[in-house]
Amino acid sequence: MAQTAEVIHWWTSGGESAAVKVFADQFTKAGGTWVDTAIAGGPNARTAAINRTIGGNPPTAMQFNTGKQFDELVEGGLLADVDAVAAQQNWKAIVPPAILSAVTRNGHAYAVPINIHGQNWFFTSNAVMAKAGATEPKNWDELFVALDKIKAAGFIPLAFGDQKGWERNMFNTTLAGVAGAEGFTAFWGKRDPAFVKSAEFRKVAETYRRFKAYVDPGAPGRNWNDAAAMVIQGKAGMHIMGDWAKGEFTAAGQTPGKDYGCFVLSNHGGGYVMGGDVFAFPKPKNAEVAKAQALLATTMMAPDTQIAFARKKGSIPSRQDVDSKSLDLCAQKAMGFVADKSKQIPANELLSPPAVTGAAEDVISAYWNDATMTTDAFVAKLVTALTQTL
Amino acid sequence: MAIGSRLAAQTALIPAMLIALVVYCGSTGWTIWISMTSSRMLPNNNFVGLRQYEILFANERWQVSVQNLALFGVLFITLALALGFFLAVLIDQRVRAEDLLRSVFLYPFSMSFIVTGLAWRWLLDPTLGIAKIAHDIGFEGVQFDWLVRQDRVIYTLLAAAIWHAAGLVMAIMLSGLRGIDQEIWKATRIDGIPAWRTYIFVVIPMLKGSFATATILMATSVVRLYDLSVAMTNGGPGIASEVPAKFVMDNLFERQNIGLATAAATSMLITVVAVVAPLLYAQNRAAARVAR
Amino acid sequence: MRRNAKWLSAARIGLYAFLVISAAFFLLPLYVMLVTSLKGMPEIREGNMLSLPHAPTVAAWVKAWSSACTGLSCNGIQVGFLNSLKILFPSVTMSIAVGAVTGYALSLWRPRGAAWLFGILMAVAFVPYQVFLFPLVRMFSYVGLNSSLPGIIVVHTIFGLPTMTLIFRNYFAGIPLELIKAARVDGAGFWRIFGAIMLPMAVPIIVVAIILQVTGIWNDFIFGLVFAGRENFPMTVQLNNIVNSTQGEREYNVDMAATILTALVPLGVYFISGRWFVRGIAAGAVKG
Amino acid sequence: MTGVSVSSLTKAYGALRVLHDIDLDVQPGEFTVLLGPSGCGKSTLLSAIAGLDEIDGGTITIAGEDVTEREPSQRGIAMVFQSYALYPTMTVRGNMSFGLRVKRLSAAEIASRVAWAADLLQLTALLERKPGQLSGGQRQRVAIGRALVQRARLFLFDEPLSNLDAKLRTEMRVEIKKLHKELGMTIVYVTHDQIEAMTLATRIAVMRGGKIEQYAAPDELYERPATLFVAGFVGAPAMNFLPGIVRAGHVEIDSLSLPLDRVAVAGPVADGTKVILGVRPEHIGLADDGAPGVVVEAATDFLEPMGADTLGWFSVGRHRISARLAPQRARSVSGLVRLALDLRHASLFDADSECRY
Repeated sequence: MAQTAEVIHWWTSGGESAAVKVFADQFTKAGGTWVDTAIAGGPNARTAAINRTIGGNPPTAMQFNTGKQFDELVEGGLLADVDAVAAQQNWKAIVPPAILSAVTRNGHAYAVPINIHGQNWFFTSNAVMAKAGATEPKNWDELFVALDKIKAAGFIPLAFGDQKGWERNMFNTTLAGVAGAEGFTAFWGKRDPAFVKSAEFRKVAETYRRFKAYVDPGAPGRNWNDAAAMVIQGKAGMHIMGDWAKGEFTAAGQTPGKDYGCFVLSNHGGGYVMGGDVFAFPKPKNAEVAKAQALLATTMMAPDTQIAFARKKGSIPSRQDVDSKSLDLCAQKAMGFVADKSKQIPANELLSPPAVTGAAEDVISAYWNDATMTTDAFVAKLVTALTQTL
Repeated sequence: MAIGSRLAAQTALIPAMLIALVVYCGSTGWTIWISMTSSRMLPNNNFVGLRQYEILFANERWQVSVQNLALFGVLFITLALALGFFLAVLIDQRVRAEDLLRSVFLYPFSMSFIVTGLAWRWLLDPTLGIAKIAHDIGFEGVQFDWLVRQDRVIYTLLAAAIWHAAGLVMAIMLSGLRGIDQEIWKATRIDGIPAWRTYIFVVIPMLKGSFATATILMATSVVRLYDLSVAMTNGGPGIASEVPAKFVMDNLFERQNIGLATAAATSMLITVVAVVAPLLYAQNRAAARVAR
Repeated sequence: MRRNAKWLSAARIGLYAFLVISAAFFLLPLYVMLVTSLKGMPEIREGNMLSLPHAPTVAAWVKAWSSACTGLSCNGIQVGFLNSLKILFPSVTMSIAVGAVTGYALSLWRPRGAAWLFGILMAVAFVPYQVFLFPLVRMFSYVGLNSSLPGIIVVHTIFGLPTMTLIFRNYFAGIPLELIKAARVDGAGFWRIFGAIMLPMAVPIIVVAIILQVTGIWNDFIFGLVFAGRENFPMTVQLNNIVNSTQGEREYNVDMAATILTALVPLGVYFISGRWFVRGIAAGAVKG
Repeated sequence: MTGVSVSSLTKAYGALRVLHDIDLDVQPGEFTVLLGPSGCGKSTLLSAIAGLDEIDGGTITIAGEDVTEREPSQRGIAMVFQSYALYPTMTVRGNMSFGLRVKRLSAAEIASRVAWAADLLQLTALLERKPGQLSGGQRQRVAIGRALVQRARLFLFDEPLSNLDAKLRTEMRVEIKKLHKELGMTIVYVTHDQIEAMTLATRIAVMRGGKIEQYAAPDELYERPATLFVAGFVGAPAMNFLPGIVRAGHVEIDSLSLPLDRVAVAGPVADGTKVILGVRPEHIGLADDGAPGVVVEAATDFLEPMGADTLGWFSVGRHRISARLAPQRARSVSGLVRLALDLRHASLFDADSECRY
């Protein structure tokens, strides 16, 4: 009797589907039956999965972003732990601590961290950079020099899909780059009013706003992939996005290093903002389901699955003990960041619950879009947003 | 009244009563309770009094949402009524291809905004849409960037919303116009009253019921306004086109903050009841007077 | 209305000009969707959304219908089409049936609690559905209705109730009370009067109800997602999967084709029955 | 053949009492008309008899059976409504047979009853039409047909003719009267039209403010109205009322003094009683032409020719009275005239109780 696993996830696009197919195929090979429930849009998929779990009809496994999205499911006793698999595969040794702790509550692992996404990548069009006479910047001052050159050459300096989530991502990129890991965790993790009021943070805010001058008027509401396409087509010079954007470049037949560049920019060395995806397992109703869950977890974390998945998805494996030679140039860079604890920063999903992230996001968005909002006002509103959520 | 039929009438109401009491009232009660707890993703019973409401009303996005809804609601209902009525009047002038025109005006109502939002966003996009076409055919000076301007974006939602609803208003008005006694027209012609005056001073008062229906239908869609904002602007730029229902939805699901979400929902509910209840009461009084 | 011939011609031209411009405004989004769906992706990237396709192709339509991927299954939105139909027919029937009976009972009989019930229904008509979503999930789990076809049918009935009751109540309120009295003297009871006399008279408003419910239920996404269960996901869930992928490439021609395909049913209903809609909607109107 | 009797019937809408303790006894085969101005409770009384309105007290008996608690359809009644209340989606045949189908009569029985009624009412050619395709008079006949096929014990008519034009109304009146004569059924008929009441009824119940003021045959009602209200409501043109005071066997009306012994009163009337003297226009004539009665002086105000006769309006002191005159004679009437009031036909009412002496 094959073990059947219904998996809810939000990977519906071409590249994503190819990635999830890796899981499905490996699971089938291991003797299971994969039942696919794909629902586009993270919130949609999570809503459906959480509602079903609460409603007593849970899927076998459900996707979350690495971080705090499933905190309360754990508190509510609705999730099964995966300690057995973690122990057997010795996650402690092979998964970066930040990622491991993001799936661990009270000493138990409650989700399978299947991959790591870098969120603060800069992607550049080599052609545009060359035409503008710009080089890959080494720090944030050089960045604006490069952007100015691109602008002067008549290109759109920064391709931006101006939606709330990406505004926050650009803010996070600035925060990580300008204030470093310490500032980033002070902001999202401790939510420390003193830091938000500090001169250092004001510099972050003002730097963030500088980007506005390099964005074209069509940005608001644009989808991020259309923004990436502007770099691919040589209309724009740079794009700030997570490593999943590589999928767009690959789909357009471009190779990293040759056609486009990728770098992470921090004034504090490394500064790689790490998030990712996990699968959590609702408490099984019977032993059959429990077995399927164990098999699913084991399969997802198997070394060859990890590599194959990461290649399709554009992420890197969460296991550090796999052979990463087959990954692309950007992923190789990423593996370097992840290997060095001093170069990584946990993504804000790992540090703050969605309620806080959302409240702060509104303020960040307002600051970006409202040129009349002073930095003082921004700071004041941020303090409220970060500290006032019950 | 006959016992048997009275019993049957009472029985017939059981499903509706059940739905009203269990689902509507039950959910509402639950919502109000949760709004006074610190619930985030899952409901808890950690009572916090009116803290969520304090946070809610201090929240800039909520304030903007409410303002947007008020401005949008008033303009939307007024303009859609005006355009719908005007279209109905024009179509009522024995035009050719009446069936076709009516269908053209009505079809948007059959489409959801999730479906048409993208097309609207493209049309209004300052670098792709109407603005680009104007530039391409030589009108370089044309600036049409309302979609990306914080102070104008709400009007682009308005345009799409009117596009969606004006046909329905037209249909309601048209059927109202068709129901008007032809002798009224004869009378006004004998009195030498110009047509436009007749419409304003005679016809519109006669179509009171049609206007009321259209207004109620649109008012319900205003309060529920969600899809349009999500599909066209996702509340942006910034928080300039946020609406209350979207605030509730975002906090309910994406933000896992149901305490705040239910506080917002309760605020909306109280507002609605505060407006609807007196109207219903007045209507009931009027009905009772007519009854005998 | 017939007017004097003198000013007729100039006014007529203005009238038609306004109607034609309005029609263009109303058709514009549909036109954009249509031409985009017939273009290839390279042509779409060129960015003139109003231009006719250079080399029209229905490839996007074929893909949207039969091979676009939503997750691991690459069967297009055709699967959802059948699911949507499966949800549509019983949901429309149930919601109209309950609404009609409730409206009938409220308008022509005076059962206990009628005023309260009507007040609650009116208020609920203004409340965003989303508010009820979460508690409903919990309630449904108690009675085992989650993730099932009956579950989604009940949900559509619940949320169709206010509007359906309102229009039927208004319609039946316009029917002379003497008709009911005559039927009672004839010996007909509550249900017989409803079936033999009221329903046949209610055809215009039933058409309106059908149009409203078909549109609403067919376009529903969130209820289908939460309550229908994965075997019964309606077409809109798959449309969302195709159109709203957050990460990864987007094929706008396929998006648009899928969108139009999904909209065909309600569009068809409107184009076919628009005339009756106009006739019936007045009957459900609030009496001024 | 059957009668209906109503006793101590009361009905209220909230605090508003619309029927006060009504007693009414209709004999089998009788054509009773409930007559009164709008709002007098006559339709409510009919509804109560039909069982369409709940009552708050009292009993209703039809053919000796107490039907107070019964459904309308269990009372053995048929009813014709003011708006005809035809089922618009059914054909004429469907309308007439609906009640029979509800009662599960055999198809043959239904067909034969419908054919009989259609023949009686000349509806045979229209049986397959819908009400929308019929004229007002035809619809009225269908409504009556629908009642007839019930073979009911009691027929109730609720202002059945008020939606017809004058000519049709007269025609239908004749037809209903004919039907009653031929079929001999018991009828309770509501109208506010006193001519309809006078021509159709075997007995008329005049209602006012939820009470029956008088229940009597038309002649009796006309000649000996029991109350001031009945006197004023029945008869067109209306009865003349002259308020006065009784003194020494005379009714003193301003400067006039009319002998009381000429007036038919049941008993003695005490001196000083405030009364109202009622005289119908046809009982006032021109004394110079030899009309009988007490003579008074009057000034001619104006004349209203009505075809068969002319109504003359005169001032007597502060009061205006009307007299029915022969048209030829009326033409020469002007200025001061001498009117003869035939007090033998006059009625005397108490001014306070408004009751007849």
